[in-house]
Amino acid sequence: MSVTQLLFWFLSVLALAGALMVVTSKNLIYSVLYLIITFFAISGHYILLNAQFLAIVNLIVYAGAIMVLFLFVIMLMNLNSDVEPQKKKWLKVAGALAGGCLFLVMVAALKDADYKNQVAQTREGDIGLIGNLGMTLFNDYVVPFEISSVLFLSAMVGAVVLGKKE
Amino acid sequence: MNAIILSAVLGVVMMFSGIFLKSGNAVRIIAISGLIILLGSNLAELYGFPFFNVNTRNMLVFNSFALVFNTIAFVSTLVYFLLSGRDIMHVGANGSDYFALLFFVLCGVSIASSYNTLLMLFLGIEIISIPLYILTGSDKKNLKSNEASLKYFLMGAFSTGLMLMGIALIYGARGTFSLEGMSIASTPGLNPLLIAGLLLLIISMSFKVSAAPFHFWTPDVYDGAPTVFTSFMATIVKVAGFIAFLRLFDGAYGQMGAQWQLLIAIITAATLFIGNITAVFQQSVKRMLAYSSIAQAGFMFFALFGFNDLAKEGLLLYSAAYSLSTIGIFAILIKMKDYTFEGFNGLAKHQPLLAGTNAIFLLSLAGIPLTAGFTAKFYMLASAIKNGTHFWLVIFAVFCAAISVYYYFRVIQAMYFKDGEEQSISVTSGFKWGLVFIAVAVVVLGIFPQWLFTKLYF
Amino acid sequence: MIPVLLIAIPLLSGLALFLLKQPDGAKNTSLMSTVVTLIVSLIGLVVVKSQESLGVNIDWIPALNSHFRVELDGMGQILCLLTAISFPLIFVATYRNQYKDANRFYALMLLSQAGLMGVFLAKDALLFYFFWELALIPVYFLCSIWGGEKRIPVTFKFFIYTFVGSLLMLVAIIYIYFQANQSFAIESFYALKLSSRTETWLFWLFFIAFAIKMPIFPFHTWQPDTYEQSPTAVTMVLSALMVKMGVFGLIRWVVPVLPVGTFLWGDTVTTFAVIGMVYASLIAIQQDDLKRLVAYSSIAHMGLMCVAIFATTKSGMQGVMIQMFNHGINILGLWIVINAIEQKLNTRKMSELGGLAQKAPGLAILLVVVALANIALPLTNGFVGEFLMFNGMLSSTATKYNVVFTAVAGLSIVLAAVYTLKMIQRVFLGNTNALTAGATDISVNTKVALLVIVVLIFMGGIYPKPMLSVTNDLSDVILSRMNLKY
Amino acid sequence: MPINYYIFVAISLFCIGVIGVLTRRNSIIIFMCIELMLNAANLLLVAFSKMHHAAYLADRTSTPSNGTDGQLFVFFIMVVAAAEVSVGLAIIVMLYRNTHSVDVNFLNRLKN
Amino acid sequence: MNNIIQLVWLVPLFPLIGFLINGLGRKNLPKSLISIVGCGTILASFIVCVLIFNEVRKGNTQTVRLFDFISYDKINIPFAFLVDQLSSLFLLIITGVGFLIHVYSTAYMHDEETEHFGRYFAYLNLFIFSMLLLVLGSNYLIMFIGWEGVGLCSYLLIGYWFKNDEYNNAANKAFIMNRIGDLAFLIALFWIISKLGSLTYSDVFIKADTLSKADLIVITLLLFVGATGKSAQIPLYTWLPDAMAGPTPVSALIHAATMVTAGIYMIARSNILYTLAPVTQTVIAVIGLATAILAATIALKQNDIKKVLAYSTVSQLGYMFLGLGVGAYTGAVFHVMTHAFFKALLFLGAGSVIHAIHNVQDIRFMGGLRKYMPVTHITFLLGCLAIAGIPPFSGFFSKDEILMGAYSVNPVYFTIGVIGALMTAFYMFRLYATTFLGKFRGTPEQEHHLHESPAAITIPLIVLAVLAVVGGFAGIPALFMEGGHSLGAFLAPVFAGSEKIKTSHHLSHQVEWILLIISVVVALVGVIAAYIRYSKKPDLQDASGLGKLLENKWYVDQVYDALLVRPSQALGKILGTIVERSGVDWIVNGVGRSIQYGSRQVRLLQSGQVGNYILLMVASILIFFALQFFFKK
Repeated sequence: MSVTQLLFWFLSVLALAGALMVVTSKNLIYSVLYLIITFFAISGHYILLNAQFLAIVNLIVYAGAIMVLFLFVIMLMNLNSDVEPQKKKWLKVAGALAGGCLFLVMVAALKDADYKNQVAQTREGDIGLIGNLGMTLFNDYVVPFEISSVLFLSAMVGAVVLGKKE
Repeated sequence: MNAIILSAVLGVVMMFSGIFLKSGNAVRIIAISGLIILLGSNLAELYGFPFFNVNTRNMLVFNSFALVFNTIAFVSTLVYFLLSGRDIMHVGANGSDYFALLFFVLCGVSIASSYNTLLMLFLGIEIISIPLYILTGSDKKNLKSNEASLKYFLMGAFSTGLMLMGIALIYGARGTFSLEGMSIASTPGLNPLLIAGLLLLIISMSFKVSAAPFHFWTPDVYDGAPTVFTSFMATIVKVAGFIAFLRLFDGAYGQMGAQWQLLIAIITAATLFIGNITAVFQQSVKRMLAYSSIAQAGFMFFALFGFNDLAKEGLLLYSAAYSLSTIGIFAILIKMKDYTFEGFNGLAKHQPLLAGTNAIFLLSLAGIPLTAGFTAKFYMLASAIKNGTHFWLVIFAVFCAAISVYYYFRVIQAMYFKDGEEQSISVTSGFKWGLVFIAVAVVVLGIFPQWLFTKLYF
Repeated sequence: MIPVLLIAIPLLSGLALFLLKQPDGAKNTSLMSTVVTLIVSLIGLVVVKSQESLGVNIDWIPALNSHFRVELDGMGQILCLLTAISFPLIFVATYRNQYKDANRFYALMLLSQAGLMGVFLAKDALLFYFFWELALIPVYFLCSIWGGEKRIPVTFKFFIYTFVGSLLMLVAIIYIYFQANQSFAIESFYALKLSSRTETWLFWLFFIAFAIKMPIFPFHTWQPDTYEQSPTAVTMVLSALMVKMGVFGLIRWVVPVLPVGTFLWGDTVTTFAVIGMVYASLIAIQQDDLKRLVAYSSIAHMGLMCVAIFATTKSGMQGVMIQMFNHGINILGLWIVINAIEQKLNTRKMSELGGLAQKAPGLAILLVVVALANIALPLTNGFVGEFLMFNGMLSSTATKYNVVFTAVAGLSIVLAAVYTLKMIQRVFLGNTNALTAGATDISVNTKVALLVIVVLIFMGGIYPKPMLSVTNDLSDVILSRMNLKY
Repeated sequence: MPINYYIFVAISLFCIGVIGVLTRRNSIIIFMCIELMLNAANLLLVAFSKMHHAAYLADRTSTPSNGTDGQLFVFFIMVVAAAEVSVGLAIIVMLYRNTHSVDVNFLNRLKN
Repeated sequence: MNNIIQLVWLVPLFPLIGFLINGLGRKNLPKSLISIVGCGTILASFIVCVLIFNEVRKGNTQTVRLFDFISYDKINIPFAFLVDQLSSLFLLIITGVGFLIHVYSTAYMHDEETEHFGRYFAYLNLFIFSMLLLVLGSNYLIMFIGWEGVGLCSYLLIGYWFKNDEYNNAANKAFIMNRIGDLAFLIALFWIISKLGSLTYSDVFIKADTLSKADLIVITLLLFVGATGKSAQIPLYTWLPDAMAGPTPVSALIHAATMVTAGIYMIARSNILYTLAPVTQTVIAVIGLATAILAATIALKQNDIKKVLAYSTVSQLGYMFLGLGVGAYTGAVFHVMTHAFFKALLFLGAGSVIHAIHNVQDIRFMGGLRKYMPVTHITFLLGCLAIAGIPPFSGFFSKDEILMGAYSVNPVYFTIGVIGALMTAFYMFRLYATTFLGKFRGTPEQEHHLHESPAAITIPLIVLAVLAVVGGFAGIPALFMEGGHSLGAFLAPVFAGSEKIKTSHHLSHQVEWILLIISVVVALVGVIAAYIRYSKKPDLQDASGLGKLLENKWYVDQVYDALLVRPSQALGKILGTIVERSGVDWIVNGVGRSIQYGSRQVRLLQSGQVGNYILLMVASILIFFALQFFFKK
């Protein structure tokens, strides 16, 4: 087992375990923290795939900004861990069952994809480097890039509209 | 491109107008004039005068279909502004911001009508959705509005997740996001990645157009949102969703239509069934209209089911017919004190013009001949029949259309055949003229539907 | 040009009346308008002979290859004439009736006239469908606004019922449209050759629409309630004209378009129609409300027309065409009488009436004539139609059971006599009671309307030749399609 | 690494997210689970991007792009996610102000 | 006037004009004018008829075509009149007897209000018009027009006193029973059209032998059913006694002399068809005979003067059908003629009596009228003798001819016929004796008012009495005088076709003599028995046993009521309330209800909880995945 494989397995287990903990943990703060762990693991995957730019952005945007925002809101609301009322048992079971079935169905559907033998390049390939991505982004993808500004504008206006005290 | 850029710019303008202008009327007038400019520029592009020359790297394609649809959407919005502009200002303190958000939505609509890659589809849908989450919750003190907003947001985000998973799988199968690249003709053989991806994409798009069984958000959100914004959401936005859906089919599903036909047929039938049958029991006209919008979505789904030239023309006609009528009904509904059916009692006696135009709109939604609603439904049925498979669906749709008469006519019955107390409804003459204009448009499109398509074939 | 005028005059005057603020002049204006329409239709029937003036064909929706095509042919002539005659008669006979918002009332009446004219004139399937609905909507409003106590649910049922039917018809029309190379023209419909399976289900889609309209047992239950609840003027339109739309539709759009379906399912349909005739007649005997009685009698009569159509014989076909006119006239007469009674005495219950012949002998005599025409006594118009239809039934080669059908349908002739005589007896004969003792004879306008009807009854009964010659060619055309296939 | 592994991991993450959405009532946690679903898609996209890149390097005509677009798409997803989070949290905060609850089932006025 | 026959349209035209004048002017014209118009038009017709009859006697028969009535495809049914021996004979009877009865009516109906007086004459004229159409028509359709027309007039006249609901019921019954027959008649016409393509007599009769046996039997039987309705035969006879609700002259004209004989006319007219269908002939003979006997038995026990005459009419009509059934067409027509004379006479006499004692019709309250009403008494007696078949009165000749014919086919017919004749003589003289002999049994006040009727009543009585006495000499059998049967000779061309086909064996003179004597003796026995039994002491007590059965007309009305009327009414009620309301309509409304119910259930899916919504969505996704991946081949 090579280092790459080792890392892959480690990061995968870490991400999945973190994700599971997000779902199962009772405490809201713990959930956030587990989610951050998951994001770190995913960033690790990105690095493994030699997508450094995305790895960094993932850390900054997700683990940094977004999760901090979450924490911030949670703190602001001063939510206690045991405030959350539990769903009815059968609904939980049904939910888990449905999710599990979805997993099984998707795996069953995709298991005989003819890309079986394809390999995702790890530790090499320079497309994930910042220079490369930057060139493409500001050449070919400049229109979507600009348009995404509209998205931010509307999000900003929206946050103001909703947040402003009247 | 004119429409996308201008609407974004106008959104920004509206944002600032709220700072510099204190009078709500002035803001409204700016919004209306801005929209007229937007409409004009879009028409200019339709007639071959694009103002901006941007190389979109084939991510956006502005064909006449998209531009005609944009025109329909903008005209509908213009009518909407004219009729309900004041009411938009009355929702909360941030009148100008609402207008800004509406313009951003229009930007998203223009993207959704002309995208050529899944990336632009995704961006367009999100640009439409995010302002709508906010508009739904804009009546901040109203718990219903809050609830609607949260529900919309959570489910919308969930469906975004589905869509992204779908796009990722499609990308895995095809290595590109562009619609041409997805077309099955370029590489033979279907692989499960692609099918799973397309399936997830269909599901998330069905969610956006509130097709059953992914419609659950619709009644609650439409009911809870401030009525003016419900009007906008239920019409222009929903129709834009269908246009986007149709483009997706055009690019990605076209060559393998048969593969999806059964699925689409099931969704169509379910949508028609749920929408129509649940609307029957509603007590509130607003909620009834929410279900009716699901039912109408069922009919619009025929465009995807039929998927031929008739379907495309028909969808345009349907968008115009449905949007105009629904905007009209909502504009009148906003003026009512009581949203239940009883609230409409005796309206014909006290406000004959409102009742008359409302009746025309309802007849149009019910698909009675001489109104645009009929020609639209005609095109839909025709495209499905031309398609030639799953004939049961057509018969089923016909019965559902008959059910729809039940709840639409309940309003007409209340207005015309029942007596009610006089309500103090104050409407300006401009409002009345607006209604008359829509009514005339609905009738004219009902008799001469081809006027809408002349631009498609130039 | 004539057909366009026939549609445009009522349409435009109807719309104009809507815009009228005062309801004062509405009555006279609409009467004028219908008289002009009548004159135009008479000109079309008698004076104009050139085909150009009797037909108009212009593009309507080019994208769908649909044309605004209206033509006066034999059956169209007859039914347009009926429509043109009926409306002035209705307006004259109900001249004394007072309606709130009279201008709207008359406007809607005129719009329904325009719709009916269109139905009878259209030679383009899509246009036909348009007018089909256009005729329905005003009537729905008329019944629901000016109707009786239970008007809203009753007329709503009527509306939805007919709407379901017409949507099914629309599906069939669209299907045939694609089969006929994307053409709505009646000739391309007639030129079609379809498999018998296809024709079967198309036949039922069409037939249900028309059966609901006529109505044929067991699709008839909307009718008595609707007739009962509608204002009588509207009931007149409904029963004299609108039910004819169903018969008309069968003859024009089903029998020649789907000859194989017609042939295959003729027996089934006829069985239902024949059952319905006896069934409706038996129920009619038990009715106390005059409107319901006439409603059931109408069901029986329409059943006979349906049977005669599916006999697909020359005699039956011509009989139906003539009988459409005659039945319209006769039932109009019955309604005018009922309206006169209701206006005078405020009741339609036979049990509350009696002895009117002493107080209103004029009305009694006119009613007797109309009633006798309704039960097809010779020398009245009803006889000619029924004679031809029964003759067609018995000589039909389309069915093996022609004798059985004729015999059972014949029962309804006897039963018709039973309920008609019962009506005459309960209303006009016997002694007066407290209510009828104060009655007076009918007013001049009612008398004039009834006299016109009586004259038409005898004209049609004694000298039917003009009508027969008008319908001759068309029935040949329709039947020639039947012969093509088997 | 074989692409199957990535597909498996991404689907697992995705489904865990779905399960979270289905089993929890706290709107913030539901929202976080949705983020989990987005990240699953991101991971998959990056993996596919590298897969296509590998194929591109092996044979430049076999695939329409060199894989850059996949990674850029991830970038845009993050952009959208950030915007969505800001709006979403604003909604949740607004709700909390009015009801002092973040329970999705707390508000149940809109039904039937 | 080179050809009077071409003017035959005048014959029905006059009564029609009379109808229009009297009908429209009934409120404004004085009674005298109404009477003049009413009688005058008929007289005018009669005169034309006499002229035409003269022409026809010269052997001149013609078809007069007026206009096309119904023509479609290749079938043409013109409105045309056929003037031949048979129709001209009937024309004479109708207008002649009709005229007398009109005259009679002017006096009989004099107490009516002017308006109703006018109405009466209008109806009567309309009847004559219809009856003339019936006999004049050159095809079955015109005959049918008259056929239904006389039914209508009969209905109108039975219900003439429309304030009385019992009379109205009688009128309805008459019309509806006639309609049943008419329906059969009509179907027969359709059958003829579909087989022969024409309804014109000449065409039909020429092509008659091309018809198959079955077709012939069906057509003739259906026509005969039509005849049973109009001519009151089993099973459709019960309306006729009830029809006595009408004014007595009406009974005389319509329900004795003319309308009820339409069936005989029709069958005589279509004699070729019947001769070709011996099965039908047997049926007719049996039914005719049965009716004759049944009605005669009922007549034995009736106490209403008009009812007795009505049943006697039914019985006599039965004899006529017997004659038709055995092929004695001339005899049947002969009997029609004589019957028209004596039965009209009897009815008018009865009317005179009723008129005199102010609308009492029960013979138990009469008696001894001989003293008060000599003319009526004598004429009535002559009528009774005629109907009883006492030679040399007219009834003897005609009835005898029928019985001879019956014997020649089947002696059983004869035997039963003679028994019927016995009963006829008996009940007629029972009637005569109770009415005119003995003592008056009514109230003294009535007795005080008793008087002979005015001239307008007695003159028609006298004329008819003369005819009833001498009418029979038109058909003296060959037994008495070779070539004495001038009527037979006159009608011979009409029945020539049948005579050729018929294989009848002539009776020898001895047999004829014996039969003749038998029937005369039997009639005399009946007369004498009745005289002895009733001249002194009429039976006033209620009948019992068989008598009660007869008095109640064998309970036939009740049986019909229980078997047909009530079930159909009950069926109508069930259909109207149960099947219609809770059956068909319930299903229709049920669709609506189930949609509403579905709406109430389906909307519960919309639980308002995001978790449930997403769960449902995920479940749908699962289903779609399964559908797309695993359930497709």
